[in-house]
Amino acid sequence: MAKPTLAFFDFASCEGCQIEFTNYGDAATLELLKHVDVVEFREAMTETTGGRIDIALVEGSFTREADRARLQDIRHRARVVIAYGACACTGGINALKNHQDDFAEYVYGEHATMPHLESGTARPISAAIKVDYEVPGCPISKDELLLVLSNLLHGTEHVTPPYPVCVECKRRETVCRYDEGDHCMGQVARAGCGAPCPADGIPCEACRGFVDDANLTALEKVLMERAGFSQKRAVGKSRMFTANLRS
Amino acid sequence: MLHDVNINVHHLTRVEGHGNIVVNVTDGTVEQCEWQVPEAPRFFEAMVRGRHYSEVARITSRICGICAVGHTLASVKATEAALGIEVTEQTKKLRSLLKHAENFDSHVLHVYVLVAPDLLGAPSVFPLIETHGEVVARALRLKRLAHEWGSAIGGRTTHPTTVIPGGFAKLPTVKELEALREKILAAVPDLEATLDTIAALAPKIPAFDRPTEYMAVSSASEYGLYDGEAVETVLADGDRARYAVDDYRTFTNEYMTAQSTAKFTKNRLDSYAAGALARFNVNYEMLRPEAKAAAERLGLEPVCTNPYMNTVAQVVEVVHSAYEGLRLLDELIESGIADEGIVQPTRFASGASAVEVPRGILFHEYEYDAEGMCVRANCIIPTNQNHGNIQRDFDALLPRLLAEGISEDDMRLRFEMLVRAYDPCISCSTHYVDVEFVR
Amino acid sequence: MSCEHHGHDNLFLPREARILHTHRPTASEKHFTLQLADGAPLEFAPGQILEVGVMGYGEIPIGLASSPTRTGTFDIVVRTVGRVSTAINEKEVGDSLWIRGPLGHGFDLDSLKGHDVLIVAGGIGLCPTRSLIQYIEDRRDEFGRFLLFYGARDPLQLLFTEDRLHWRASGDVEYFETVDRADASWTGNVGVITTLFKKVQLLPETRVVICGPPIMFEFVIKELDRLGIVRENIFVDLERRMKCGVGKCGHCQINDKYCCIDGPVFTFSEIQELEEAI
Amino acid sequence: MSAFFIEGRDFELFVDAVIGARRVVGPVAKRTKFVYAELESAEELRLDFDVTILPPKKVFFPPSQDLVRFSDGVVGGCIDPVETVLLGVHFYDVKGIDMTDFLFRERNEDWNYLAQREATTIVASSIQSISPRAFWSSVGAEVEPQGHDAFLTKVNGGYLFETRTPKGEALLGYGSFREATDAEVGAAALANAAAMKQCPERLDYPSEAIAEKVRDSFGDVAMWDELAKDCFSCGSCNTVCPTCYCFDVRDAWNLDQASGTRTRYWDACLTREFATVTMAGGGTENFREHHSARFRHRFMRKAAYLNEKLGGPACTGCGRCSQACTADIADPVRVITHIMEVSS
Ligand SMILES: Cc1cc2nc3c(=O)[nH]c(=O)nc-3n(C[C@H](O)[C@H](O)[C@H](O)COP(=O)(O)OP(=O)(O)OC[C@H]3O[C@@H](n4cnc5c(N)ncnc54)[C@H](O)[C@@H]3O)c2cc1C
Ligand code: SF4
Ligand code: SF4
Ligand code: SF4
Repeated sequence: MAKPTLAFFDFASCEGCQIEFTNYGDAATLELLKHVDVVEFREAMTETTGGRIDIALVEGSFTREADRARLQDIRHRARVVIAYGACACTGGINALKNHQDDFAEYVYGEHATMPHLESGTARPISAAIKVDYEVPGCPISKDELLLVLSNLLHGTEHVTPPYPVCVECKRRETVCRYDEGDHCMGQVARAGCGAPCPADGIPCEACRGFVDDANLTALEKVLMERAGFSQKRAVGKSRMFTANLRS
Repeated sequence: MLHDVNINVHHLTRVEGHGNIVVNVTDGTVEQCEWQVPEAPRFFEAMVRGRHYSEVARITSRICGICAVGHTLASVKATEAALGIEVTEQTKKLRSLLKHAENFDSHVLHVYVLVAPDLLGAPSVFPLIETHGEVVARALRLKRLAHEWGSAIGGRTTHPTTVIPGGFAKLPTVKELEALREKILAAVPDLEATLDTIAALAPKIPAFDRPTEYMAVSSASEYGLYDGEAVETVLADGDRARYAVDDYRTFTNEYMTAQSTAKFTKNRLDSYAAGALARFNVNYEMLRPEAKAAAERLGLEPVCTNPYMNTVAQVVEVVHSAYEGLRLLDELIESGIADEGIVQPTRFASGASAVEVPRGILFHEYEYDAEGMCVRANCIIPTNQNHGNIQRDFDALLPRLLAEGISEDDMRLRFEMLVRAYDPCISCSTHYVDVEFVR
Repeated sequence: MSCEHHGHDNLFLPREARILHTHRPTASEKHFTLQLADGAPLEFAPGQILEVGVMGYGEIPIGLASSPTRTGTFDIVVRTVGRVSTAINEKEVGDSLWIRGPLGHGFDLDSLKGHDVLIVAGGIGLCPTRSLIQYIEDRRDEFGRFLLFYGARDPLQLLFTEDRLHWRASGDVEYFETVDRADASWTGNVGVITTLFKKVQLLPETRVVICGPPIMFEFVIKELDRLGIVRENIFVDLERRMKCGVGKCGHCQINDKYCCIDGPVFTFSEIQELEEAI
Repeated sequence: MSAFFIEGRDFELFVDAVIGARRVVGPVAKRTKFVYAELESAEELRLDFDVTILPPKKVFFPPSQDLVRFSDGVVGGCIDPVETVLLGVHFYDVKGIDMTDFLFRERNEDWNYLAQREATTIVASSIQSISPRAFWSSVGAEVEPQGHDAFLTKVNGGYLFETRTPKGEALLGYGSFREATDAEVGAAALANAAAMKQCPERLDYPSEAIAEKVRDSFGDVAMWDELAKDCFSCGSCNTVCPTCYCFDVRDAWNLDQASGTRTRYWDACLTREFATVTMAGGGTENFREHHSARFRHRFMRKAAYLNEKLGGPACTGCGRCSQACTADIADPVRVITHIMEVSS
């Protein structure tokens, strides 16, 4: 059986998720390449195929109508479309500006209305095309991406843990941020990353989005009572990577 | 000589971010010769407003996944300047060590994965697995080392976790540093082999000189990457000028023209270059002896005015970062790692910083209100600074290529290689918009 | 393998079972006839379950769908719903499945023997009860009257076509079937399963087995109450999320009962007080 | 068995000698807290710990544990115990281990747990510092700690080392122990009794009364909704608990895409999907849909369901859950006291 073909595409993003793909190390990368054929990866290769691809990995947010056609072309050509990274899955950090109305003026001043600056709301890829799988995270967990690919190779689906980051944080016995006088959003953030941030001494910023039924009311209460936030900061806190998931 | 040229490279490959090359020559008359950037704008400076100072670097790191370490360091340094935070020597050393990891990482990726295929006549690194298996395996080994190095200090390399205003959220242990030191030492043969490979390929690097102004962070004590008291520039004739970081607006001179919407920069000439070659030209004296020897071997001397040689300067910096990394590790292992806590703000005001990222100088500046919330931000990224210089190179290159009488395909490759040599990082699109040049 | 077995049974070590025969009764179900790869017989009681898995995909609880009286092989019927069931249903004759079990408590045969037995099966609930149906057929004289009610959403969802033909013709079982929604071809009873109660007279001592979707229980129990059948004589077969099947993982807990080892067959009197049961 | 004494400075030598011979796991500092970790030298050992983030059950029942490995049609188990000395376990955690010993043994013996458990020598230790949320002096007070091989108590000038089993005695050979004097034994008893008096929180109700009242409160939905209002369903309370032992099982392939493992992971009944099943046709049914139903289930298990099996609440009073719950609603003292006082 021919190896499945893999292609990388990017939209408004920092391209860090692609970079994570280069961080597997020699042995794992060479092993992985025994199982897939990378056929398009603009950042790393000149070859392209205008034709069918098995797996399209799409990074970045959908921010401009102009990108719709390119996305539709990818959808058309690919058997499986994977949105990977926070930008692609939820709009990610790009969506911070969705709560502002003067972002263009602020950066470009009087030139803000030039047509090529057109950048509406930052939206997930799924706002433009049907997405088969999402690999959240900013950046993605490269281990999780491997699991997703491995499952795809076996014709099945990786199951993203439905529980919050605290579960993984506790499993690895991290000192809770709240116990060091800090704050954290791990209680409402979707797990699957392995909780690296609290383990490195910084709060979870929910870059993978919220769990279903996230108790944001309780989060605001805990941020105020235990982390000493003002109400304004407590309410704004969960709008960093998850701005699109908030009102 | 070709009379009609029609080059249209849409979304140039093997660069970070999206750029187009458009060259049109009709009947010997140049109608268009442009380097365009259609990257989607992302508005980071607007987005950090209203965020707490502890979150700002976490947001601006997302400007660029390739120089995420640099953005984080520049951001944290600017925030510390604004908040009156003086970090400890240990913090500075660890951050330098992290900065070297990024430089090493990015340059290895650029040289092996993005540039080498051009020199080996391959469209990408993937076919090289078959034809040059050992070179690819070596590249991946060095890449893994860089990743492990950066992760040991920064938590991870894409959007590092541990770097926060005032110090480190998590410190490496001496044991981890010792292990890292072993790994870097073990990579010395791979570094030697890298020099062999590049020395063999160097003759394929196109000859093309166009003197410009070279700008880099400068330090009295080292080859300034993370640390540096000032910014210095050097011209082809060796003439130098020195500036204070806080005055960055006066020597980057972001400007807009009637026909152009991109924020350009210029200083003493109508454009300047930043990046590995600029650093090499400005800070040559501060290089490690091993790196100087590598430069000599690869035929690189200051002041080098061939922009294609930026790749060679990157290789020299890889060697420098490896040995400088070892030196820093030795010092840190010797002194031990102390849990010094996080230095707290002493005021809430504004401050600026300059840090070298693989592609050039990065300037960040912030202002905070009394609650520590960001009220104003400005970031000037290196690719923006190089943008004008790339265009001036294009302008000078086209007539020479036309005179050489090479084919359109070769001509396209030369333009592509020129852009790639700058290793532009277009995804750092804080200010980026489509660009049209005025001639 | 590098790791030792330690000389004790590993509760999680599955046994290989070869697929001898497959059949697709509906678009989403697959009926497998299996045999242990080492040739050993599988000893079990009607109503017991297996953990059935495909390595790399996982393991799921599945009821045994044949009677232990039919030796040598055993049957399961798997409905495609998610990750593991899909992987199982892609397997063909000659492939292997990995099984653990039998697990759990089956039907209390002692309590059924010598009495009239009514089985009420809805949808895929027919599979675990098929084990009991076959058992009663094979030991027919140990039981009194034997009635079987079977309901499906629509005619396309009806399982075990051959079995049903046989039951209709058989003198051993009084068989009634119904569909919630008929199609053009359907000439039989239409309506929810409780409509079948009108067709028969039942003694209050009748033993009743109910197996089907939770929603069905409530209505069937109402009918049985009306007939004066005591809850000690009503047996239900419950389904829960299940990971280990041996009373450890906690997923199948219904208040303080473990569905896997205290069940999956319970008397209704046992669980009616458990608020999480139905 | 009998009581021995070892001088403070000899104690370190003893620990180092055991480390030289076996894997030794003990409490060490991690940032501002403590964790059990494999010791490289006696210096790391922190017997003055108050409580560890995770209980010592992780030695026998790790957060993730391979159960089965497969490769090309070959399937094998992974039970692979390592001779271990678990040094420095507070008595409440010994009680926790007693409970998991029982639970992994009852009805179906799970050797994935028991094998490592049997290969481990447990040295309990006196409580030198007390966690602010502890209530071990009162909860299930009638249940004695069992499963330890020796008990170490810090007394003036050194440690009293009371052996409880031959496994515990076997450690004597690694250090310069001498028989303890009556005065030393008495001093140790005093130190241990004093710690009991300093325990900050108390749950002073008889186990049976707790079991009954908590079970009766099942139907008080309004009360449970109120108690669980701020619950995140984050499972931290489960995950840090010495007596929680639920798990999930998942398969994964190795990089070669042919071999792989079936692995169990700690699971938490407080999390949303714990009791969810997929229905035919793709819908799902959650048997404990609302977070208050899951919150209630935890207390039912701790205070009623398992209570009846274990002879006391499935709670050691370690206070880990109280500490771990960011919403601070998980504290058994507060919840059970509330039920005892308020619910009718
Ligand atoms: C006692 C018992 C007997 C059963 N008998 C049969 C049978 O004879 N035939 C049949 O087709 N099905 C039967 N089921 C249901 C079958 O186990 C589920 O359809 C199956 O677990 C779904 O797994 P999946 O991986 O395909 O679905 P997914 O939706 O991918 O499930 C993911 C995981 O969720 C859990 N899960 C989801 N749904 C269920 C469920 N209904 N029951 C238990 N765990 C679940 C499992 O742990 C599963 O691995 C029985 C279930 C139980 C408890
Ligand atoms: S640090 Fe964050 S993720 Fe970890 S347990 Fe605490 S709140 Fe949860
Ligand atoms: S319920 Fe809480 S206090 Fe009790 S044993 Fe578990 S974690 Fe400790
Ligand atoms: S009770 Fe507390 S620790 Fe437990 S799941 Fe709810 S919020 Fe998390």
